[in-house]
Amino acid sequence: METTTTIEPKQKVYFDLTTSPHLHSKWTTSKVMWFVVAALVPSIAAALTFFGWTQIFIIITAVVFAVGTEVSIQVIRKKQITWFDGSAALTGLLLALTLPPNFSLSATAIGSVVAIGLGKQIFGGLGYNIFNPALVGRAFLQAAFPVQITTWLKPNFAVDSVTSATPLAAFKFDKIFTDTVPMAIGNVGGSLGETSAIAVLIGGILLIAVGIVNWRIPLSMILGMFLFGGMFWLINPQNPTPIFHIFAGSFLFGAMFMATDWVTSPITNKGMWVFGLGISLVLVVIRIYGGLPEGVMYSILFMNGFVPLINRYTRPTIFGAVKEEKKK
Amino acid sequence: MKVTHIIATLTLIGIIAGGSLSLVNNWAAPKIALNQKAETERAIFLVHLDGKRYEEIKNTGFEVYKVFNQADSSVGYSLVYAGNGFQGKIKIMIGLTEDLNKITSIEILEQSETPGLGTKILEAPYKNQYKELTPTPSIKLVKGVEPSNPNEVKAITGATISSRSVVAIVNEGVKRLKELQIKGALK
Amino acid sequence: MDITLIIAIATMGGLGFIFAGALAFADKKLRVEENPKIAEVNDVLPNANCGACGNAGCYDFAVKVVNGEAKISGCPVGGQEVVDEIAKILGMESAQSVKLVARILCNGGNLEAIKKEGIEYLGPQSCAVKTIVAGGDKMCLYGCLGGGDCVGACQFGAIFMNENGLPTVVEELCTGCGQCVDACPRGVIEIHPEDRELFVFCKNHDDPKRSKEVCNVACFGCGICARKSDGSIEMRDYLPEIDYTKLDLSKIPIDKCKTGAIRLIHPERAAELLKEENIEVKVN
Amino acid sequence: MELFLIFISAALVNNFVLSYFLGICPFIGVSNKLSSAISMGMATTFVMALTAIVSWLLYNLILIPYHLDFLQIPSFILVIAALVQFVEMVIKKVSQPLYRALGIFLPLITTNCAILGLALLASMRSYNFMESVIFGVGAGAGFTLALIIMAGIREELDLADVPKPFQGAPITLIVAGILALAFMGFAGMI
Amino acid sequence: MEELTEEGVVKESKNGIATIVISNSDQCDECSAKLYCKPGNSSERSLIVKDPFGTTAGDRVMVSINGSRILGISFLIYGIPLVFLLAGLIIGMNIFQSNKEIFSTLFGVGLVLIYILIIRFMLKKRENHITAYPQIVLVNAPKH
Amino acid sequence: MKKRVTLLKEFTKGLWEINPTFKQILGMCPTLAVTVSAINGIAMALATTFVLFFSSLLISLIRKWIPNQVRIASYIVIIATFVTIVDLVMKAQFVELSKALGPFIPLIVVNCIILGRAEAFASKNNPLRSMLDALGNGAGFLISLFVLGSIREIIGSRTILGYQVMPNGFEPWLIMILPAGAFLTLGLLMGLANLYTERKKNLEREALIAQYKRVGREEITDEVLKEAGV
Amino acid sequence: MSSKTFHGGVHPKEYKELTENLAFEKFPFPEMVILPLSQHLGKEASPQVKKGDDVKPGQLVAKAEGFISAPVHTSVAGKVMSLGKEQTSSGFPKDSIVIKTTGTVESEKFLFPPLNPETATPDEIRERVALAGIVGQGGAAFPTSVKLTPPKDKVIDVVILNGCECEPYLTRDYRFMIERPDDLISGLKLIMKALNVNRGVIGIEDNKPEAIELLSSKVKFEHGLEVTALKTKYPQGAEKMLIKTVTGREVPPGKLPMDVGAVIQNIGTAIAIHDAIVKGEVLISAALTVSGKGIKNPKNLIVPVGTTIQNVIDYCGGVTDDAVKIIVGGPMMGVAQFDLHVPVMKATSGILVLTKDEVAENPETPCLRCGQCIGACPLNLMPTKLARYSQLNRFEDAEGAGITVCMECGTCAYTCPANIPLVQWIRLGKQKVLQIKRDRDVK
Repeated sequence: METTTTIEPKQKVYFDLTTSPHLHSKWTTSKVMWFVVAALVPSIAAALTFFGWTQIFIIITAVVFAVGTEVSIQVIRKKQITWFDGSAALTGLLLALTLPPNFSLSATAIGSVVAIGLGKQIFGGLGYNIFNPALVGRAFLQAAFPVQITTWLKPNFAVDSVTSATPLAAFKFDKIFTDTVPMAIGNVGGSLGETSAIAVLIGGILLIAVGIVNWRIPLSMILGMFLFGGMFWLINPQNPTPIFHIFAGSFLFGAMFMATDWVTSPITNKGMWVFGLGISLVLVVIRIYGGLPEGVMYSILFMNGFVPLINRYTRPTIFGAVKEEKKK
Repeated sequence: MKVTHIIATLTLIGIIAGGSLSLVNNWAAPKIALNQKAETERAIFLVHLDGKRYEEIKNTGFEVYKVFNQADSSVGYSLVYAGNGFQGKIKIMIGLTEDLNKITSIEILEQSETPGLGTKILEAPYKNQYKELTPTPSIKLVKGVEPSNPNEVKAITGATISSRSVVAIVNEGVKRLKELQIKGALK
Repeated sequence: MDITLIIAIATMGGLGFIFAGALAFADKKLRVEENPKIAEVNDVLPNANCGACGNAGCYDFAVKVVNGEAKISGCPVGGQEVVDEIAKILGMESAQSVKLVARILCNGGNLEAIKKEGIEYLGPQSCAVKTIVAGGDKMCLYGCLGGGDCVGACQFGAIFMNENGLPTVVEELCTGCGQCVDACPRGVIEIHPEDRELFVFCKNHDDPKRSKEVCNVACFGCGICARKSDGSIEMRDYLPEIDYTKLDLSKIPIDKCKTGAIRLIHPERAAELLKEENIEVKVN
Repeated sequence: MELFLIFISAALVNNFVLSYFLGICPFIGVSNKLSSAISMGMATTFVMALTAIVSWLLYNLILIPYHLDFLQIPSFILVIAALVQFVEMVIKKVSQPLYRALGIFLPLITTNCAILGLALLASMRSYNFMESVIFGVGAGAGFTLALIIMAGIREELDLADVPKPFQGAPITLIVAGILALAFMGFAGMI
Repeated sequence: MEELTEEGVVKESKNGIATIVISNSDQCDECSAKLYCKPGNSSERSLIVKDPFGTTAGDRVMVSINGSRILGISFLIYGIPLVFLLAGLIIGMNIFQSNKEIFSTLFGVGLVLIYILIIRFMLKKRENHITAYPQIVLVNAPKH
Repeated sequence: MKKRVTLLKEFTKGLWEINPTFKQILGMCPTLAVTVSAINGIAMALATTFVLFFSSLLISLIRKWIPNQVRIASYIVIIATFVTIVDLVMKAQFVELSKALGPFIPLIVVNCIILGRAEAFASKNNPLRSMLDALGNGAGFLISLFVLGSIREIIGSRTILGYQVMPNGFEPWLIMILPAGAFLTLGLLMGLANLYTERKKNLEREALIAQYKRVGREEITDEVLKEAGV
Repeated sequence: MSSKTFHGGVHPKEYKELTENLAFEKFPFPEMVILPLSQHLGKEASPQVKKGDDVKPGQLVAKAEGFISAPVHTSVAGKVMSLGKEQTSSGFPKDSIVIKTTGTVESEKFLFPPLNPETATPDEIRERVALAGIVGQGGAAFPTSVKLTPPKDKVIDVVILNGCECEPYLTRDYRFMIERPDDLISGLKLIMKALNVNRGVIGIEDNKPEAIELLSSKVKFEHGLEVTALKTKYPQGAEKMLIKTVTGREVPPGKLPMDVGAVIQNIGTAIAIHDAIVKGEVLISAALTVSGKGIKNPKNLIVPVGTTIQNVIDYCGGVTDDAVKIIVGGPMMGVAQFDLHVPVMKATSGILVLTKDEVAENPETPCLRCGQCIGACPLNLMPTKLARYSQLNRFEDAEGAGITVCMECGTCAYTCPANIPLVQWIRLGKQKVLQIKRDRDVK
């Protein structure tokens, strides 16, 4: 534009009209989502290493159907199509990583459709769902195909003593404890993503470091596990140790990727503590007294139901409001 | 006036209801009783295929029937025993031989297990394992491998708890019956 | 057998007796007199609790109607049918219910109203929000912003945005409840009885110079309509104001308005109306 | 221990609302106010405990001895209605304002299928006296729990962009379905 | 705790205390049973409320009740009696030998009644400055 | 809104317009509980219809004699009586069915449909209309229970009315016969029903709008062309 | 040097390097000025001139109306062209006086007789501040004389000079602190005298070490004066935040700083007070930062009030081709302009021309309930809830959630990864809630 020095009333302007603030932070929804997807890469790699590269088909199926469902519902509802923001792909990916290896592809597809359809879109789409969509899909599959989903595969580098049963199932039904080291590395039976605790931790710590995941939820879950798991262990040493609880099953995966889902976790800092501790308590009770060996999914879903209440009652006090009340 | 009207109306309705129900019941009660008896009988003879007649043994604390065959000689006992399953009570009719050392068969009377999963305890592959099973010292549940001993039962995949509950109930029932036998209450 | 019958009768009768006694006792203590007609009227009402009548709900309206505090034609949603029913219950002459309709009193759509030049508004497309960002993207500070808040507010789906970016009321669906009036931050929507035909389709109180600058179809405040109207139209702040009680359609030279800011809403209907009265009228 | 199991079973494992479908109507209609949910839950629990007591007495001391078990349904429902009426009267006697503030929940309870369901289930399962009382309290606790969760969720749903045809009862049912899935984790605890 | 609101019409108002007929309660919005849900078989639902405005009969008002008050009252009326009842039953079942059920029921109910009497006595004393009254917060409540 | 309607309408309105399940949202408990299979749904609906029909008829007959105060109490007793009759008859004649429906037959008493229709309709209308209304509502209930039951049975256990309809390769979704499945299916069905109603309403609305657009469009262009020159 | 802070807040990129080392330049006289009658909060001033009148710089053209108001003086010598509505940088037209410049000789400037700062009484100071038309330079433009006249029942014990300048880009206050430290301290002392307060604090963010050092050395021997280093964080310069960090007191919702015994003044205000008392000048020029990557030559300028921003931008070399946004004020709370023919006003602190990569407008997506805005809100509100409530027209709920407490600092919208225009919605909700409240009070 040529600059002029004369005053020209009603000079043509071509600028954006918005309200303050005029600056924005660098994060956007889609950046966040794709970043989480990236943080899952170690877990995917671990899954493919321990259960064979063919497991990639489960992941692909889940992601494709999740994105497909999202797009078709948005087309039907005549809403803006937002598959590229990565949230549907992330849901599909998370769902796939909670499934057992060699899970049937058709059932995976059903799970993806349910996760996006019933878990997310029916509440109005991204941001409005009450329950973690991937877990809704997983819980649906667990209820629909209970046998398939508890059929595990022996990991690739299994020594003879390792069975295909997950450490938790081995404990639940046969009272066999698995050592921590194989659980941490991932050389045990289990769902695709949960198998390697180290891979999960790498991704999780990355997310915490960049500030996508609020550290309070994983930390409170782990502390809660020490507290409640330890309590039950002290009462009866037959029960597993807190360490076993943390490394077995999908506890870490849930703590890093499932419970911390922005939409379905509390928005207040105090609430996050309540949420994390609640998950651990419910989880310990289910693992010890329940009929199922694993309960991370159920405990997170259960606490998801409480999130609105937690949010409501852990509302931060408005600046200066306390003092006013004290004065009265 | 108003008060009596109110009271009279409801009382009258109550009386009519009571009366008419009583009449319907007069018609239905025998049939219901018959149905129930047939039901019990069916279950008793299901676990003792050669049974023809049964006697209830009273004062045992649970239902025990002594079963007789065509020749009117005792073929064993049928007992009903209940316990906790995966989601609720499981009630089982257990058939035992006279010496209480062999199970003839079992029949699940009531259950509220997970449909399609826990309910496999109702199906032949699981149930038939109990035929000719030796409950001494007690029945054992095995997983993943075929049973090799006469007192072993294979668990249902994905429904370990339900399978285990049935085993526990049968074991407990047999144990109680044995105690009774020792006390001589079965005579 | 007979014993069971007698006991059964006695039990049920006894239970009934005790319970009825308790109820009767409670009734005596708790008695609240209520005009049975209220319940009847309430049944007739649409029970949408929309508040269009200006009462807290249908029951509230029923109470008021029975007590004579509200007109029996007060429910605009129910229409004539409901009015007749209420009249029957209350034993009154049925009144003519006049349907109320929302009127959008601005002509400045995308084609006519002048936009602020060269800018791009990037915020949410809602009139209410637009008003707080530099007063919206149109130059006129009084007219319709075209954000469609009224469309969203109408629970009967009676408003839609036409291609010119102006809301249009589907009269068949409109109940005159006034939700859109509340939603419009510019106040260009008004509720009028259906039979009013002449409206001023402009809200711009600016002086003539500025009015011309901001909109092609604004009322410039020339006052021709007021001068020719024998007092039923008066100018106030550069805008004509219509006194509907004095208005005589046959005497208004509507075609004199340069911008069409004051005009008939249904030219054909008005013409027909006047034809019945044997008056010739020129409709633009 | 048996009593405790009955309580857990009724409250969590076989939650009255989520797996027996009893008390669905108030569940669907519940407001988003936590305090009214708790209030209603407490009232229901109290009435449930009373119902469990009275229906047990009626069933085991009158109906069974006199072979009147066919009168179970009408007599139970009459007793429940009378009980609710009685509670209402007592509250009114205690304090008129309290009655006015809380009375609105009681008539609902009369026709709440959870109460009658409770009485019938308790007699069907031939619980003994204490067992049926605990069963009643557990059922009430489960009902309250479901109500509380739903009250919280409903507020969130009000802010959500739920597709219009699914607003109201349908989305509530779907949430209930997902909650039922979540409660399946407690299965096997009894 | 949150505030619960009800809308209604003033029936009568005296000395700062008014009786309100509830016309629209946000608690019953979605309930299918509201058709026949009226306390005490009357055909309207009414509340006694504090009236700092001095309203007159016929005014449309919005009434607000503090949620924690409601909770407190429910606890007073349902929660504590429930505990008493259960305690009575458990004690009864252990001390009585024959006809345990009837006697312990009577014992439990008796405990509750005693409690109720005490409550009543205490409330009577404070009837006039009882804090549990809902309060009118808005006259001519805006329509929804 | 109370209107004088034809007798036929009195019956047919219950099928869809005021369908107890989808429109009035009444009687959720049995709807969800018994629809594990289509046959159960049908049996439940028939039993309910029986009770609904007779209690409506009876209540309508004696509606003038019942004082207001004991209205609901009387209705409940009457309904309970009919339910007991159904229960007894079922236990005596249809043992299997009575076992399957279990505790849900007695719960018909507190099914809001019956009390709801009694209070909303039978207590205000003559016996003939009440009977038709009851039958209509019963039929509507039947339809919804059958639909729900069929869907759950087909997907949940591959069969309908006991006959296998899905191929063996189809792995049945166990969730459909669990409580969660009941909630989800009914929620979705109800949503779809609303969707249908809304579609219909929207089509009508769009037709109206189209009409307006035609008229409106001409009005605008004419004026704009003329006034643009001013 | 430990820096104090408060809960929440964000730290946007500062961009201050563009102008921080540029000394103030004086803007030559424009050809015409537009003087809105309402350049302050409160009642519009009433015009004292008519069309065609000749005026000289500093002459009163509109006098204050009522208590909360401020007079307007012309900044140039010239002829009154018109009185009428003119567009202003707030986005709405306001009644204004337009003056065509005829002479630029500064010696003709109208001046009050200078007062001795040592002997001036508090009343004299207040009166002079009122007559000089001084308004708060922080943005809200609250008439300073009102702030210096607290109600009798309020005990004020501290005056805080706001040297935070927490908005990115702006360097005006920084330049004042570097260039005129003595005048600034003199102004602060005058304020303390007017309020009869013994403690004066200058709060400066720790990203301006030179200013902290310079002022610290100046106040070292002054009794009751101190300089406090504050953590660099937006919105450190908001009144409530500043009081909290400096004194630890929290201003309750709906209350003013003076309720907790503090008065906050801007750096620019202190300088203006000094000028008014010591030199007898009236407030007719605005110091501002012209910055942003979209302007060719960023500058710190002293501009006659009423100059159009078009003139200012042209003086700075005009805008670059990739400029997309012109803002009057700071980037966090300023107003985007659609018309450059708007005047610089008394409280204008900056004109920013931003390019595409600076503003980074991203498409809006639904709220993810991540809680970032809640963590960042310095007032502990829940911005996402407030915005949603006002989106759904649930203003009663919004009121309950404390919407009226919000000061629209923009922290929430800055941090929102979903790019929801939270401030816009909250502002709407606030307006509606206040309106509802007013209606209610009327009844």
